[in-house]
Amino acid sequence: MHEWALAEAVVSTILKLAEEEGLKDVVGVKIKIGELQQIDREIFEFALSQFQSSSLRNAKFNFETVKAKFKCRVCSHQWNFEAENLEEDVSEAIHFIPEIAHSYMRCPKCESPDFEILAGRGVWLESITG
Amino acid sequence: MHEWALAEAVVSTILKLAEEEGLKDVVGVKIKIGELQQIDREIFEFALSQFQSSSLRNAKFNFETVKAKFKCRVCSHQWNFEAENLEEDVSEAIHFIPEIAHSYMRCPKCESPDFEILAGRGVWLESITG
Amino acid sequence: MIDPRLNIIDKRLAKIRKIIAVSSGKGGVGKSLIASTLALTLSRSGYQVGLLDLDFSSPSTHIILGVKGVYPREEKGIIPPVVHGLAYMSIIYYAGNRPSPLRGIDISNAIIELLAITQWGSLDFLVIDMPPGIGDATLDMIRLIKKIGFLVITTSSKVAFETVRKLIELLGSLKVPVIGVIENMKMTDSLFIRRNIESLDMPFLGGIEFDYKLEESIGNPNKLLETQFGRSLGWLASNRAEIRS
Amino acid sequence: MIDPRLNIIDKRLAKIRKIIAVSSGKGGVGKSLIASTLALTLSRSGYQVGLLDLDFSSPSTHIILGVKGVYPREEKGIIPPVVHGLAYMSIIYYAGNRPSPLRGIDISNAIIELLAITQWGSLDFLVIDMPPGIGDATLDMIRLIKKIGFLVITTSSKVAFETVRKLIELLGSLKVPVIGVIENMKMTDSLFIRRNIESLDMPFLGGIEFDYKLEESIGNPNKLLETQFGRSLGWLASNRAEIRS
Ligand SMILES: Nc1ncnc2c1ncn2[C@@H]1O[C@H](COP(=O)(O)OP(=O)(O)O)[C@@H](O)[C@H]1O
Ligand SMILES: Nc1ncnc2c1ncn2[C@@H]1O[C@H](COP(=O)(O)OP(=O)(O)O)[C@@H](O)[C@H]1O
Ligand SMILES: [Mg+2]
Ligand SMILES: [Mg+2]
Ligand SMILES: [Mg+2]
Ligand SMILES: [Mg+2]
Ligand code: NI
Ligand code: NI
Ligand SMILES: [Zn+2]
Ligand SMILES: [Zn+2]
Repeated sequence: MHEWALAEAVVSTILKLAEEEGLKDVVGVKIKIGELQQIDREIFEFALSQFQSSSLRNAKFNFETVKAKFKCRVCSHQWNFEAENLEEDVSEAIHFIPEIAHSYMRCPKCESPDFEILAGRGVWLESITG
Repeated sequence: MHEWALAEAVVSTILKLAEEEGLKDVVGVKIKIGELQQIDREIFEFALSQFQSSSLRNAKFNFETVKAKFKCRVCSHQWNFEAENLEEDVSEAIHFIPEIAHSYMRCPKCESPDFEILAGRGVWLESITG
Repeated sequence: MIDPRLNIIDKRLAKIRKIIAVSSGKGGVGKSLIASTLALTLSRSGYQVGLLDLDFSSPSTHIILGVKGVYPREEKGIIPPVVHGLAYMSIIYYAGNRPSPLRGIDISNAIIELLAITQWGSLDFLVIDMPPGIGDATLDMIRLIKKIGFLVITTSSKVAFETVRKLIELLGSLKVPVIGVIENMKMTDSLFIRRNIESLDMPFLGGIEFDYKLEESIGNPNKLLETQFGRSLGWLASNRAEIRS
Repeated sequence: MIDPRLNIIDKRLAKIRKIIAVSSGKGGVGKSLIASTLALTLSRSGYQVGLLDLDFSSPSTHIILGVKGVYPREEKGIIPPVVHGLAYMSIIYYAGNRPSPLRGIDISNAIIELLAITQWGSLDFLVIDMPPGIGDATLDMIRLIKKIGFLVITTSSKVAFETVRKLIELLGSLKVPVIGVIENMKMTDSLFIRRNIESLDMPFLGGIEFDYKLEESIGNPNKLLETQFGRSLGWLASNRAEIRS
């Protein structure tokens, strides 16, 4: 349910952007959701709908999930995120703070925890149209 | 003259890459030089020529200077580097360690030293051809 | 692509009257002890107080407070559990007692995430235990929390003071409020630090003596408040208007 | 785009017999004092010694050694000046006494630059004074210097030990050599640290007592070596094979 807090951040950002761009009515919103954080899409969409505002009345939300990818800074190996391999409490910790991955995951090739999260982190507002 | 140390790094990298790619004879080398570091091009090219190796006999070097650009993390303002505005010893310090810019430069809009060096840092090997 | 988290931080902190970053150019000067004990002392005086441990690389306040077996509640964000009267937030809820090998970029991202999702509610004070130095965490506090004030800790040593001087110089030049400077672990009556701080036009709040019995009280808040250290800090919190106002 | 600097670091360090990173999970445990004094002590025993201050946010070794008025020579790279017998390198040559508000990415870049352009020549020992914690500098040392060994410093405090335990656990799991652990600023005969280190299967090298006179010797290498602290460290350097071998 902390999806609610993220949804509130998204709505604030849309409203701020709409004002900056002089849009009275937002009709389209593109959002990217990083896989790493394992956002519950249903709760997230419901939360978004709860922060109604007149300028968002007609907005259609488009969601894209971005696969999580890692790159090792030691051996350059790249790999994908596999949620199934994680214990539930680890998965939950990463759900709240994705960087916690560094405490639990290692490069599958050289065992280093010194890796970059290349993609799939966080929630992003890609664009709005009016 | 610390250009020599950087040239040596470039040549080592070319030779390593040539070996990895199975190139016996390197004919073209593309190098990007960040403006921020104010590399003395003449010394740098001379130094490169001093690290001769049989596989580099016929190599033609192509240099491109990349303008230095900064972006403030506080107010998002972007600006370019202007070497003329710096005292000589500051300029020299940045010549050795570009990050030292954070001790001497501020965002021209909000005065913050918390800025990103977007471009124009360091020396990069872009590609080699054989 | 816009990071929406940055737009909600102000709102998450809106109902906090005063935010105190306990900071220093240097490690080991007593930031964590002072942040924890200051939070406890303010709470015992009847204020609503939160404590946020931002030293992700070497979190310490959970050891000082003896925090065990609590976890934030998830409800429209995360709600810090109440520990010894404090709304208490730390990375240890998520990292446990494992090492957190985080680079600056990760620290910055984790800080932003925590600030964006933590629901502190109404507080009189939020005390933040900062990591040492002028790195990502310090730059992010300056950048993201407009109403922050820095409580700067030094020891009596020249080595510590030199790093603190740099921090103060930076904060001053950016017009970030410095609540004041505390000289911790004093062993002599030397006025070296006090004079230097005053010559920088910064408020010197006072000294706290080296307390040989402090270590025995670590993990036990009641004992901590009863130590000479706890009483000195309590005195400063009651008598130095800069801290409360 | 390839960063050529990464390919020359091994060569720049090729003629150094032993590289010692003086490190800790925590600040203020005496890393800088120990790194400086260890370098001096080894140098006085006839070894060729370099000292590299990698705590860019709060460099301290120049204050401890009283370094003034020297600057590297530029010759096919940069050649560290010799200070009290040590090949000495620090960011202060470039930042002066100004604050260095560097994020992790900048620290990492600056470290790589220094390693790529510094010509140390032949040395028996390169002692590196590390910043606290497990951040960019520590991760870069592990990543970039294959032959590094960590000399880990803790105090007797539970708070310090907990952070040191995490550092040791990380180094152990990565098979990075730990030269040993020193317990600094001892005030009692407690065996708490020693037992814990030994139970982690790490070499405990010994304790150094809290020295009330140490502060007076800061800035003066000869005096520093004559203090009780200097003599204890000298004894460890002579008698603990792990340090020299
Ligand atoms: N006034 C004091 N007297 C005695 N010991 C102290 C005092 N203040 C702090 N300490 C001790 O100093 C060490 C460093 O304190 P800590 O709060 O962890 O510093 P920091 O957070 O700045 O790294 C701890 O072992 C702590 O118990
Ligand atoms: N054995 C000791 N006895 C007394 N004071 C010490 C001792 N070791 C270090 N100190 C003091 O402790 C403080 C922190 O030391 P420093 O070397 O700067 O730590 P670090 O580099 O780990 O942050 C300094 O003021 C130093 O003089
Ligand atoms: Mg990462
Ligand atoms: Mg930068
Ligand atoms: Mg601390
Ligand atoms: Mg130090
Ligand atoms: Ni959730
Ligand atoms: Ni040069
Ligand atoms: Zn790897
Ligand atoms: Zn700006």
